[in-house]
Amino acid sequence: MATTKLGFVVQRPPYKSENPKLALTHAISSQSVEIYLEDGDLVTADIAFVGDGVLNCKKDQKAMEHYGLSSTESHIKMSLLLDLNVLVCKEDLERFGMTENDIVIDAEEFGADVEVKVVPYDEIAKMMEEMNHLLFF
Amino acid sequence: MATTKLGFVVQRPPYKSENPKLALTHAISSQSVEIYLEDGDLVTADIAFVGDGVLNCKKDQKAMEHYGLSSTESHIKMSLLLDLNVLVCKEDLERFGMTENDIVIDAEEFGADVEVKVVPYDEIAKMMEEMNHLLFF
Amino acid sequence: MKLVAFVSDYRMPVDTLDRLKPEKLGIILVQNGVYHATTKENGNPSSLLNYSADYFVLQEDLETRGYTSSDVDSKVKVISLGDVVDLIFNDYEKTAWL
Amino acid sequence: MKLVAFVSDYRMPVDTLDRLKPEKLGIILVQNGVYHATTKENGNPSSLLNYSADYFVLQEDLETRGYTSSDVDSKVKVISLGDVVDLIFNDYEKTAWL
Amino acid sequence: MGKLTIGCFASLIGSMNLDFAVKLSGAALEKGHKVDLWVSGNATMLSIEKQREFKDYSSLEKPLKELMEKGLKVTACEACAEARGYHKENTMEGFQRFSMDWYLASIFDADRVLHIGGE
Amino acid sequence: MGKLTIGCFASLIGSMNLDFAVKLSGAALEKGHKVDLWVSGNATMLSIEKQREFKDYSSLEKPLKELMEKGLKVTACEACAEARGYHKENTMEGFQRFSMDWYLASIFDADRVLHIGGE
Repeated sequence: MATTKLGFVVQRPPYKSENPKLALTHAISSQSVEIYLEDGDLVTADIAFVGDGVLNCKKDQKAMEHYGLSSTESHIKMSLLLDLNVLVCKEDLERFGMTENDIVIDAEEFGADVEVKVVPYDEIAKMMEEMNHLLFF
Repeated sequence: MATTKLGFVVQRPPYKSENPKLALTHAISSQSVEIYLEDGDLVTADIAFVGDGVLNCKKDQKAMEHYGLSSTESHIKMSLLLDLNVLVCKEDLERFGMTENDIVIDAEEFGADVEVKVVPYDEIAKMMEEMNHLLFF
Repeated sequence: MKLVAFVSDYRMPVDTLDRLKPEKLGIILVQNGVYHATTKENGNPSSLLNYSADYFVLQEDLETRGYTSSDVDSKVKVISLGDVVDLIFNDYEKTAWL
Repeated sequence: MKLVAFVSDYRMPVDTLDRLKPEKLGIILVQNGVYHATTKENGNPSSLLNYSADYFVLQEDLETRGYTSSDVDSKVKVISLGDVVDLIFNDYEKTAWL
Repeated sequence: MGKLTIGCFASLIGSMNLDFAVKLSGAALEKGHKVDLWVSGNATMLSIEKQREFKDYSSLEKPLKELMEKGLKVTACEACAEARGYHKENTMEGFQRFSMDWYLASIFDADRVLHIGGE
Repeated sequence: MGKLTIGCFASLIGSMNLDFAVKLSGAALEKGHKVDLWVSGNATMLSIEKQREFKDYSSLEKPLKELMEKGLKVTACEACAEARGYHKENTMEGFQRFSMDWYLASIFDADRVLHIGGE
């Protein structure tokens, strides 16, 4: 009965690199990892958007309409639906003049219970300390 | 009987991207383009290294020894062997504290007649004006 | 020469734009280049907008990233892919993808 | 935490190093990261060497780009791939590829 | 009406440079121009047949085939493809494979060239 | 001796991240560690058989097979591969294909993880 905690840190803006999307899909796969593990063993995934990475959280992305591609926004909503801990760096949002109104906060329409948390960088640093391993995207 | 002049401008350092090498291999292919053209028609390729691109010209690259990969240096020598016009931006070399002693200048060992020309950026700008098309790498 | 440059990154890995001095310069912001048109940092517009150039931004790349015409700096004209084709053929002679 | 960061680019597209404040920080320069150890601009060493960190550079990536140990800034220790493995396992707990 | 030659070096999935190149080709054909598309380096990935469509990944086989029917000529660098394990047998029908000089020959009589570097 | 899990997202040819990942795997095995290598995104290109060797392109089929004989476990993301047209039929022998949770499961009992982002 052990838990391995992973921190997914997204530093890059969306679309110009596949990385931010792969960060989210890999984090989401923590929900099905038990098939490989023994009973009671767990892998958890926390996600943090920092630096230009916070641009992934912008609302109203029309990637499906223009490129037939699921948006990073929709993957963030999926993460919420699966109860993942999603943090967004407050200082970076402010640097870009963005507020909670500009970004994805909830996925109510899918029945998600948890919300995106806009937090000071110190809390993201604390999360990183607590994790067993970090994955930077 | 027409000539189309192409300017290949290399802006990135070697190895972290395939682009600088592809710039040189594509420029070199100007030597065999006639098979597709009518008699007397020509495509010429001038190559300029600017910005971080001048780092491609560093001597003594050991890519073959360590990665089994032909070096950018060897492709520059091949370009000289084929009489291509190869320009290196003087100001950028100086910015990096590099001199002609640090970079590939000739390919005497292969019997090349032409040499790499270290020139002020103004001459590279003039070359770019004279070309029909530019390809940035 | 008349040159149109495509900017597809937000953090530019190259400084070529500082060197190019064509008689006429157009800058088309595509892909993550659109952030230069939409995003201020600490209140300041992107320094990429300081060149003496005509600026354009591709509407679908803007919308893909969650922005609309109303988010775009007034220096920058919102255009379609068809407009990009016309600019390439009618207004400029050479292109540069940076 | 004890964190070792890999830097593989010369122009860093991310500013994450400015934020990370681990109790112990190592920086391993690989691939085009080696230029931070070898290359001055206008006489100034790379600002990447200003962190309070232990610095390492991978010998084979240095040589691939035409440099030798004698070109390396005195702050930076030249190491092999085997040394990289030992640093990861023995000296640090977490890694970051930036 | 003119001729546009586009070159692209980026992967099928990742930077979305190929999505842009294919869409721009379509827009230029729509306006009556002739378009040649050259893919080299990682962009030779565009030439493989039977890419599976998922909403999470760029998928260009279908739009590309439609443009080829409208006259788009598209050619992959043969050496770049072979080095990656992309062979003639799994190349999409109608997708040409030549050496790099094909690109330069296409540029020879092009009115405009857009060379999309970067990966 | 410990276990190192390496993840890599970069193309076979281009950034040389995969060259680095494969070499580092070799160095860790040499020191007696256990190594799992996960490739996702464009790095699934590593899994294709019959890459042709040219001096101008990174070529990792041979060194990879040698490391697999020495115990390297290497797995590609199945969806990332399929989206690119890389199917089971042309996957290198011994190269596993699983969904992304395999990577997380490998990390579960790893002592160290090196996740190589970037493309």
